Amino acid sequence: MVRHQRLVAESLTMDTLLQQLINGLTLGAVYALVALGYTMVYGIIGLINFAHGEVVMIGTMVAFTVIVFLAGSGMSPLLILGIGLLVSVVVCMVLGWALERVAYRPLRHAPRLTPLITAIGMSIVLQNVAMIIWGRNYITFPPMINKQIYEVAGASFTNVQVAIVFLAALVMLGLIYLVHRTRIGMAMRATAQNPHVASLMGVDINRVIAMAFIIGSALGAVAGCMVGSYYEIAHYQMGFMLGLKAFTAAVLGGIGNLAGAMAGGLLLGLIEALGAGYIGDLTGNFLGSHYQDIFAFIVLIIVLMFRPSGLFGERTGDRA
Amino acid sequence: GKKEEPKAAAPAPAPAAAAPAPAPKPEIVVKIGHVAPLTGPIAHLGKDNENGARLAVDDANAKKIEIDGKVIKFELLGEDDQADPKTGTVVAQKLVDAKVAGVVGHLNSGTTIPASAIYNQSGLPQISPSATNPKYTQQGFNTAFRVMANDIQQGSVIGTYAAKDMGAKKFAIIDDRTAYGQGLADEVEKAAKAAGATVVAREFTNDKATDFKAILTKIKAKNPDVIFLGGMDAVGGPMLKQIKELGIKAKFTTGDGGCSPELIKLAGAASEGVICSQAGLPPEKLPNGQKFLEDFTKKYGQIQIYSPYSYDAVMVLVDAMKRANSVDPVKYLPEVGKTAYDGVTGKIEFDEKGDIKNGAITVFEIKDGKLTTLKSEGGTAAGK
Amino acid sequence: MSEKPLLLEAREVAKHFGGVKALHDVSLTIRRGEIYGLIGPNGAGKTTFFNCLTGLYKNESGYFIFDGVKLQADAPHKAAAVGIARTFQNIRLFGNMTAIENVMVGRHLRTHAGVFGAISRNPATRAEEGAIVRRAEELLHYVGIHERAHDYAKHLSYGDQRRLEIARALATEPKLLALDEPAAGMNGTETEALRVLVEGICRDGVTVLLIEHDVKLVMGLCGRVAVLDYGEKICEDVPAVVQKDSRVIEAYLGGSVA
Amino acid sequence: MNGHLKLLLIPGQRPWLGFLLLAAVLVAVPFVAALGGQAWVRIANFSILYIFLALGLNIVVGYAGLLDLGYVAFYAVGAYTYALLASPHFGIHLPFWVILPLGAGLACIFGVLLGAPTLKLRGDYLAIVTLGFGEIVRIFMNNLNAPINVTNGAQGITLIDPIRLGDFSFSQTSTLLGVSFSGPQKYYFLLVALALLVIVVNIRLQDSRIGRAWQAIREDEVAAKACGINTRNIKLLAFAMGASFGGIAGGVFSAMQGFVSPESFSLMESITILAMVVLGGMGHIPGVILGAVLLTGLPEALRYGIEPLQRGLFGRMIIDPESLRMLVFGLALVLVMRFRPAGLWPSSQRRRELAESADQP
Amino acid sequence: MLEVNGLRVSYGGIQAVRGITFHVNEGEMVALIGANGAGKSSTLRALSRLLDPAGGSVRYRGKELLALPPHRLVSEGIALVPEGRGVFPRMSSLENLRMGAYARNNKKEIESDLEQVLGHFPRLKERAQQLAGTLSGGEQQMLAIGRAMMSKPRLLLLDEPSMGLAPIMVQKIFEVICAVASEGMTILLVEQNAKLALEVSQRGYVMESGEITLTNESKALLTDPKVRASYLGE
Ligand SMILES: Nc1ncnc2c1ncn2[C@@H]1O[C@H](COP(=O)(O)OP(=O)(O)OP(=O)(O)O)[C@@H](O)[C@H]1O
Ligand SMILES: Nc1ncnc2c1ncn2[C@@H]1O[C@H](COP(=O)(O)OP(=O)(O)OP(=O)(O)O)[C@@H](O)[C@H]1O
Ligand SMILES: CC(C)C[C@H](N)C(=O)O
Ligand SMILES: [Mg+2]
Ligand SMILES: [Mg+2]
Repeated sequence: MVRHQRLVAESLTMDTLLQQLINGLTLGAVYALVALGYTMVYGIIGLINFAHGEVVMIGTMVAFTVIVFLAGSGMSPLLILGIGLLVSVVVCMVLGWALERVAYRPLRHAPRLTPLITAIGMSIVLQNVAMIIWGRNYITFPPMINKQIYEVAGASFTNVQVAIVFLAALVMLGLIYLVHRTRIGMAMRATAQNPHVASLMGVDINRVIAMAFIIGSALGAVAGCMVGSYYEIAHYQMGFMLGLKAFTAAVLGGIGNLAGAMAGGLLLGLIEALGAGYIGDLTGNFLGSHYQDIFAFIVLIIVLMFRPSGLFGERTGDRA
Repeated sequence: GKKEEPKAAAPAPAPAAAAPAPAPKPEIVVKIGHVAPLTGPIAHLGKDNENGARLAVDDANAKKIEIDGKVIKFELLGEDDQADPKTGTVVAQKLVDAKVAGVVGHLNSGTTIPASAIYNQSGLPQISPSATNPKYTQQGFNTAFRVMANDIQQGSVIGTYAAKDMGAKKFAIIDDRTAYGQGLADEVEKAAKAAGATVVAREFTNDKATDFKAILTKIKAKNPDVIFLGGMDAVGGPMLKQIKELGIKAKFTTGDGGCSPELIKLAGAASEGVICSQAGLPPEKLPNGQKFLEDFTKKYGQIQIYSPYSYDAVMVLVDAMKRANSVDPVKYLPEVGKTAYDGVTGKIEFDEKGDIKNGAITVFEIKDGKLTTLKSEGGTAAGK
Repeated sequence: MSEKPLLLEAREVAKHFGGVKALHDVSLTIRRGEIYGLIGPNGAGKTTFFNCLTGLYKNESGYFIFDGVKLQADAPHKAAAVGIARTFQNIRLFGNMTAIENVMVGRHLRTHAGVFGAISRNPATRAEEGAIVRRAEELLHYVGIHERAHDYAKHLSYGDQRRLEIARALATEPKLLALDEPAAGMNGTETEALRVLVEGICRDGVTVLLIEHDVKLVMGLCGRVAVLDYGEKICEDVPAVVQKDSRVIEAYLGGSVA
Repeated sequence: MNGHLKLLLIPGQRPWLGFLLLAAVLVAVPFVAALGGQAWVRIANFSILYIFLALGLNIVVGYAGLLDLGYVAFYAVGAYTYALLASPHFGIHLPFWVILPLGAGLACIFGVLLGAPTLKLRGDYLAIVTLGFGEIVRIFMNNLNAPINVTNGAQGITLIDPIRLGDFSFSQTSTLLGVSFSGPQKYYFLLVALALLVIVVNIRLQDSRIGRAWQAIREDEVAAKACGINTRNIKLLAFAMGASFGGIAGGVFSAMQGFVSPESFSLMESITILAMVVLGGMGHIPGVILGAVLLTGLPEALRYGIEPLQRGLFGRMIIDPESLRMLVFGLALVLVMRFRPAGLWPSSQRRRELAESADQP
Repeated sequence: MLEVNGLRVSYGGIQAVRGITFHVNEGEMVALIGANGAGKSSTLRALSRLLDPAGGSVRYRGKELLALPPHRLVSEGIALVPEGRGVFPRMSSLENLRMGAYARNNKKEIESDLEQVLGHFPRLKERAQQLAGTLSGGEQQMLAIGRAMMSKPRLLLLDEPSMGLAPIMVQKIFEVICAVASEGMTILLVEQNAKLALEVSQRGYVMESGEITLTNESKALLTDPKVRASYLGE
């Protein structure tokens, strides 16, 4: 009993809490970046693009390949990273465009679940293509960046983490600007709500939908590069879990809502970190970190019970 | 005609094998089945196993082994069970249908166990190179064997090593909630406690995770002397890096799943000083070990983890056939139980359940990016 | 007229959407057997009143007394159960079901077969199913679209869809039938046919609450009319009086009465 | 074709001949399959098990229109119920005719429990929550080995009793009337019987008051409510019905495999079952059956076919057969949906809906 | 300005429009009336490329319209107020109006047009920030008309603009329609309120079961006994 209390006290110290918050924030930012891509596509055609996780994976793989290729070239590491990111963004944009063109566009008028199955099919295809190209083994990121470790109040974090959080915020703000303040953004929203009427207004809906896929995939590539440089590991199946988490995050925030995706991602990251970090002690080790994924889902369920369309849920605009 | 009547009818449906004396055929084909996941998250391990078995088959063929007066050409029938228990039984049946003489596999306990019932019914010897769940050999099947130490055997060695030899008093134990990680970690916990150490943290992750900072932070607060991971190298690699980033000082230990060159590749510099265990003896101590290493690397690249064991598993089957002077499962199965074979992983003998007898466990330390032998426990003759 | 017993009494019903006062303490009474009109400019709160009455929205204050009992209309199916049926301003049929199936769904409330009945197809279930079909056919006849019984609802023309909605509503055996702009999108001739139908429904003992912008129809059909404007009842009387009310003319009718 | 199957399966209709034919085919399958090896009998068995599961899910997704990505949870509940009550794990060995209904009942309760908080959710929100429930159940199965060992965690439960009637055990080969039946062949007949049951239930539910209510909810929930349908109860009913089928399927799976572990109940399994429903033709029983058979059979057929195919095309193996196998599988999903968006064998109604929505504003 | 020749529309197997031919002259207001299901909306949908007609040709200012992708129509000066309004439900009223001007570039002009439209419909000004999906039926109708006007069309296709509007609003809307018509906008008007439609238009066509059965000056149609019996409810 006494020992138990002492253990609780140990894990409740400020620096541990701070560390867990940092952990959660970074993880959350990663989820958020992937979730933004999900939401982008969902927002416009209401499709849960299950293949988005695979786009992220391809993004990571391409970046790794380019970076490994250039690693010996004597260029400055930052330049190499930049090129890696760029190539991966371009490849993913093309991939996103192709996905939309080949797999989803023909299904615009199909029953709701049809594109969902296509998405699952595409996800299997992409995984196996990646397996054929990059092999079954785990791939490591060449140590390009000098990981700087900073210590603040007993908690530590790296420059990569800072970059991830910063980038996620930047990307989200950029997207919100794009969607809510620009002409193409307005066209996207209009297309999402009523594509036929949108085309009456002069919106080329094919172009707009393709754009959403391309932007979403570019985001996927950025996310992939971030994930890659943070964890320094890649595998052809990495996209699935990541995609699932991001999808959860997107729904938590209110799928289709950009700020929601961001909030959902961060929240999910924090829940996981704090859940894994504290639930064990709080429940006298009755529940432990093995229930980490459950916390996320339970929070999700509770949130949705009270806000059926997520935290930032799209205002519905439905009425009888 | 009716098909399969296991056991009783076994002599008849092994035509490839039987076809007694008269025809002085120079060569007959004997199929050996191999099953592992070749797709899915641990496909890299599956392929590794298959490559090990393939190398063994090639080596055996090169020796032009003669059994019952005929030159035997071995053929490997590789199947993919996707690490899915259901698929595992289907491919097991497929191998039975194909009249293989024996099976090496499966890789995971989750598929090995349900499949073992099918092999058992057909009287086919099955040797798993990597399934370590103790239950596999506890089902009472006379057909089930493994050339790898089970979780209990290995867990107690590495746990005791950490507590005694490394002098760790406070343990943090993490497992990946797979059958393997969970089983091994539980055994380590037992061994550590038995050796008088305390477990200050018991944390969990999953085999697809890449972010361990939350549990590591928690562990850091408990200030353990050693962290044990029951899990695979793909989990261990990133985990080690994160341990470093968080400034945790504890020593890192793990079992065979993480005791691989792959871990060194994935963790880079962070893998320095890791202590880990493998079943069997270190290759350099074994006459054939080094050669296997070279041959394998030349042909298939780096070893992942279990290919030496699948190599041995094939060789054990071949050896039993030789001794029985028959490729008929009914005839040579009893000989498998009596195996005493010097493999690339050490001396292989089976106990009455089919587990490796007094299987050696070797403890390694990663030094200068290489697995360096610290100590071997158990193991008979060949090693010591 | 006033001897007829009360069927519905709305007391100070209020409903807000953010800053918008869609209904502001609206009270009105409807008597058994009458056709009661509810009119008012666009956005006055008429549909909102329907939605509160039928439990689709929850009113913030006020309440309804229906047939002597206070409505616990927190769920639409309960409102339907006590005998309030409605149609929708934007037609809401089950588009991919046939006309007769739509009406059969309306019978759900008054029938009972459950899972075990469905699976076992026992005589009671079969009898009930037969009765459902027969009643649905009758109702399609009644509203005059029986030839289209086996067409998908979404293939019916606008006017027929409106009729089908009425038939579906009648299938729930309502005491009060609430119609939200049934004549919208109908031309003069079709509206006339609708008038005959609604009169018939009323004659057969169902009280009707009617929202309509076709003034001629409202004035011709309704015994009494209430006028809403900006969520408030500004007038309630017989049509002849309402038509002359200056506030009504200003807010709703405008210069020329159609 | 569609009509045919219906005629065949609805008792009270005339064509006995067709009935007999179908029966003959059904009886012949395990023996014909056995010619290709017992593995094919096992594949046939899994196909039927998936028909069972897919038809159960069809009630939820196809009839009531509720997108459920966690269906595997009920399958798991059934499987574990059987495993725990008929294995050395607790040393309990109840007979199957006690456990299967128990498993169905338990799964049914789970269905209601899981369904209840999700009722207000629309479409994809429902999907993610059910997905979450599926994962929660799996995670619990995976972790309930401590503090009290209930499920034996990831190690799973071994030595589960086969289905046994007296001393007639389903797991062994035995000879009946001069014909020898292998274990899988016996399970085949059991599964067929169960599948026929679920087919009849499906058909009868579809054409009933309840079935209409489900369809109404699917079409327009608000209007359905206004028609007096208690949408909450009706939805829960769909969950409960679907779940109990999942529960039975789980029990049979347990018995057939003799081993269960949580990895059999992953999210991918739910997705596969959903894919069967959609790919076959949602809401249409023959379509769903076709979908289940195809998606179980295709990967296995590819296992046999991909290598010869590749050799035939290129003269040698260019790509690992197993990478290609899954690749082809994924492509097949995409292509089927591309060219048959309403599924391979949709009901005539759905095909029509689709044809129209294509040119509708 | 608009010449329609042998236009056909079918849904699945059902023929909704069976080869109709008509025209609209520059600056003219033409009414298209007919019973429910006659095919009026289908005609407008085909003209505005919301659906692909099964056959026929549509020439607009000398160009073949059917060859253009739908989103180019608006820059050609064609706007539609669709049946059922088709507002963007999750955009505010204001955003809906701005969407109307999507294809235009001159910001200043757009702003002044916006003021003008809001001036016509003060109700929309009150509801400017409300999501269009939650507007009342009549409010949505005003929004749809306002939105079409925001594109500054040369040819305005109106599908039952009076549906669901209070009498006072019907008056108002027809005043607006007449006003823009007098400024030179060409209008094709589909209306159930046949009397009103014929009163404000110059010419009219009567549609029955997918075919045009009658055409004349509107005034003449108003007095046509057949029209009176079938469409005016007399
Ligand atoms: N869900 C909602 N959210 C926000 N505002 C709403 C909502 N529903 C209705 N309103 C507002 O409430 C007011 C009343 O709407 P209601 O639909 O009741 O009008 P109505 O009298 O039926 O008008 P109409 O004749 O045009 O159909 C309108 O201004 C409308 O914008
Ligand atoms: N999406 C559709 N699918 C199938 N049939 C349709 C569809 N839309 C319209 N129809 C059919 O086409 C015919 C013409 O319909 P349309 O909507 O053009 O008539 P309308 O003249 O506009 O009638 P209303 O005055 O009721 O609006 C009708 O018979 C209708 O049932
Ligand atoms: C590859 C490993 C995870 C296999 C493990 N040893 C098992 O028993 O399942
Ligand atoms: Mg209204
Ligand atoms: Mg119309």
